[in-house]
Amino acid sequence: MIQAGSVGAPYVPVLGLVGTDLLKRRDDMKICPDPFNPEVKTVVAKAYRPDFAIFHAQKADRRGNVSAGWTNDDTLLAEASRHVIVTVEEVVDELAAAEAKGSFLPSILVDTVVHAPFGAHPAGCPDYYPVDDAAMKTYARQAASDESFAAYLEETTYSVTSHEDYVARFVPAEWRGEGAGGDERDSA
Amino acid sequence: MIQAGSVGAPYVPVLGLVGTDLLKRRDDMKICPDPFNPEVKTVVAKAYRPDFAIFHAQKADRRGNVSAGWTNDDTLLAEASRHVIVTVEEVVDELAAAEAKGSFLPSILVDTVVHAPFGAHPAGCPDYYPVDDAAMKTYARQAASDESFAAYLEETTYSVTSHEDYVARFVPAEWRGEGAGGDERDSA
Amino acid sequence: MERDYSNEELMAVLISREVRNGEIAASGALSMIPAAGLLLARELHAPNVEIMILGSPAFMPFKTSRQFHFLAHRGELGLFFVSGVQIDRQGNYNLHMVGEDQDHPKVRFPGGYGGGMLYYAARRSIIFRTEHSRRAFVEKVDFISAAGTSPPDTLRYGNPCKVITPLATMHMDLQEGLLKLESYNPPATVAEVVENTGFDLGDVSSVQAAPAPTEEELGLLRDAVRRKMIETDTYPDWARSHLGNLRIA
Amino acid sequence: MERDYSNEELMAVLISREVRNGEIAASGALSMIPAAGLLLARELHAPNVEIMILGSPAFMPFKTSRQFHFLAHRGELGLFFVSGVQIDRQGNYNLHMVGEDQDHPKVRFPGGYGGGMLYYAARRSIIFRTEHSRRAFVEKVDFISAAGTSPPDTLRYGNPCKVITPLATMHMDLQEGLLKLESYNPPATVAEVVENTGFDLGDVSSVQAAPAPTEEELGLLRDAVRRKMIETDTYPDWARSHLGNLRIA
Repeated sequence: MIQAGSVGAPYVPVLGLVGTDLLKRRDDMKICPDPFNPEVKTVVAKAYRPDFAIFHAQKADRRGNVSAGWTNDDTLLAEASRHVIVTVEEVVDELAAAEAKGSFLPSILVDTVVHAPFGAHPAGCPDYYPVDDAAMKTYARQAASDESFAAYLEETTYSVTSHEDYVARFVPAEWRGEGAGGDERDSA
Repeated sequence: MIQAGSVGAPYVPVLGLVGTDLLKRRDDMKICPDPFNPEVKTVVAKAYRPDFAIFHAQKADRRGNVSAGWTNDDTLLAEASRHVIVTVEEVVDELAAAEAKGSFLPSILVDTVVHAPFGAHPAGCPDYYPVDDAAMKTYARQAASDESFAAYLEETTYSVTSHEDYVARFVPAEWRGEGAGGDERDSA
Repeated sequence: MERDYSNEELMAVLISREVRNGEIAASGALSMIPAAGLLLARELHAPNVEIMILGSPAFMPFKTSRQFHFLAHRGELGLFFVSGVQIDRQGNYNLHMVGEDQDHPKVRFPGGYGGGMLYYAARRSIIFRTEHSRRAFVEKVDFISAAGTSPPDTLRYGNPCKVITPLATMHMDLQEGLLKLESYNPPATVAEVVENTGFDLGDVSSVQAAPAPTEEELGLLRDAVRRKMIETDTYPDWARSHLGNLRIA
Repeated sequence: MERDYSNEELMAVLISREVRNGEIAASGALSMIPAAGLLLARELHAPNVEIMILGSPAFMPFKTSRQFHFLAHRGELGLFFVSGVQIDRQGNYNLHMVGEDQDHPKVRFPGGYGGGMLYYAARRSIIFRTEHSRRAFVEKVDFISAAGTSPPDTLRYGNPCKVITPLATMHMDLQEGLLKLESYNPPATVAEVVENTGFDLGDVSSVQAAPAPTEEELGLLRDAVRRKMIETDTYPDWARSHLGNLRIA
């Protein structure tokens, strides 16, 4: 469980799951008595600590601090994961905790920042661009069968030669300003 | 343990405490095997859920939202406690999460707000007034023996007839502006 | 007898009547009808209900979803709303997969742990479903995503209390751990409800019709609630298309 | 032989030599000497040490102390510093109370769980103490606030590795679970260290003097580090009064 991983607990007791088919299929969750109150039982969930977390955010600075947009819980994921790679719309010189518009990920939690404008496409990136509804519909249509999904992957992923190539081919032309096309890597 | 209480876990495994005299004196902490890995043991700490938390903060609005200053962990305490009473320097009409300068306590976590300027005295309240060093020295000196501490309590607490009386008698005159003397109660 | 309100309006009204003043009540993802029901309750008998509508920042006091998650996990959430692809007689719901073989399901659904936790954490959960059919209400769900009741030694703060559909309301009998018919919504009949439910609804001989939505309820839903949802960007398109369109001019 | 540096300067230099490039290293409340040592290490051999100085916002990447707490709890903290009213041969420290009867202590101290957790969570802990006496270094602490070692079946990420005082450096022998003399700081002698330590320091026959602070170390400590501490409001008064005042003009 990612929350246990984020706080460094080897496992945590959680409500729910008792009596579900989900629990039967998970070996990282089991029913366990409360050590202080053995007649009460809960599920305990094993900590989950991913080797890598990769996610897209709005902004990073050259020291590796990241502003990850309003109200999201990427912080939890970044805390739990041993290594964190963040793709961002924009790299600025300095980003202070106070000025970060959303959740602030200090560089101590970040391993690598990749400047990848439109990196969330076809999903949206708040304050930068909306969801690309047309591209999402294409995805949903082609994901319906293994054959059409293979074709989708070939077109949008395997045949793509670079991030610039992806942006040029798939991001709506009217969205692309002078911000597109950069591809810098900075180590935090 | 307050952290367990804040997340609603009946108990949490924690590092440390094994082999200490502290552990011998606590019945809310015990050594317990990891259910997924029984050959590894940690202390598990029972959740602590205070009936009441009472603390002082900078600002509240009329709906009961509270801005509790930079970098503090009162949120944890407010989450864990069944009822939360906050004394504040200032009551404003509206306080949005985005404009709250420090940790923002939404009114859903707050039961009662008491307008009590200088409520932190003789401690300080960042952005309002510093620690009152002279008063702190008096406290430290009088706390040294039961007799002198009883006299201290009599003077600063039992003999005080109202918050205004306390402010008038103990808060340095040069700190008191037109902000002092209010005493409103608002239910969140 | 024709209804002059939509299924969605009816369900929002029925839901609003379940809300208690002063409790913390939350609706989850894609829960337009419960959101409308909560806002209606606040206009009527529950002015001090604390409303949280997940996905609508105007009705979300917390900055992060984990703060909401933990509030529920502490047992402070009074009322939550769930739906399900399948619901069975024991109040189990299924949001994972349909098909007889769990290893080779016919259809997969997103599932999700969060809603499952809330089913055990909220003091009361209301199941809502716009489709009242033998496909939705089954004797036994193909996959238990969350269980209606738990053994007495399980830490659990609450259970499902009601099921609300366009045809009827069921209530959970916690003694027996079974859903039972509580009322029906004319012009639907008890026979029609029984016919469209895939499990035994208990003794239905004395079940009464639910009071129809009142003019006050419908008026507030179609004016104050509709406007509030649009103003606060809370499912505004749904509010425009589902609330007030059957109003008699 | 006179020292032309203070005890605090000496200890900051000795501490700086223990810091590893690239690790996350933190100093706690009222830990001026470790803070200076960390900043000195960064000027010298550890340019990429991640420094956290609790209480100094300039050196605290997190908004809340619980984020720091959890980082340590996850086992990501490489180095931490603790002190103690008493330290014993097994690396136990006491921050709670002094006196033979725990129920009626002669003196109480603040204690605290946080530092105790960190003693088990940090990969390495350094004990620092400006007073090297039989009162501070005792055979057995009156109260174990945190234990130097734990049974092998205990989840623990690290242990104390060194004790640094104005007289000497001890290291923790994890095989035996005992502190042993590693080096002494002239003009102090081994005999003097033994005389002022309340427990057996092991075989001291081949113990060497620690290399004295170099001109480079002292120069950086007194200039760059001192200035940095003042500029960043990191124990500025301490830096003014303790760093560079013995400088030969």
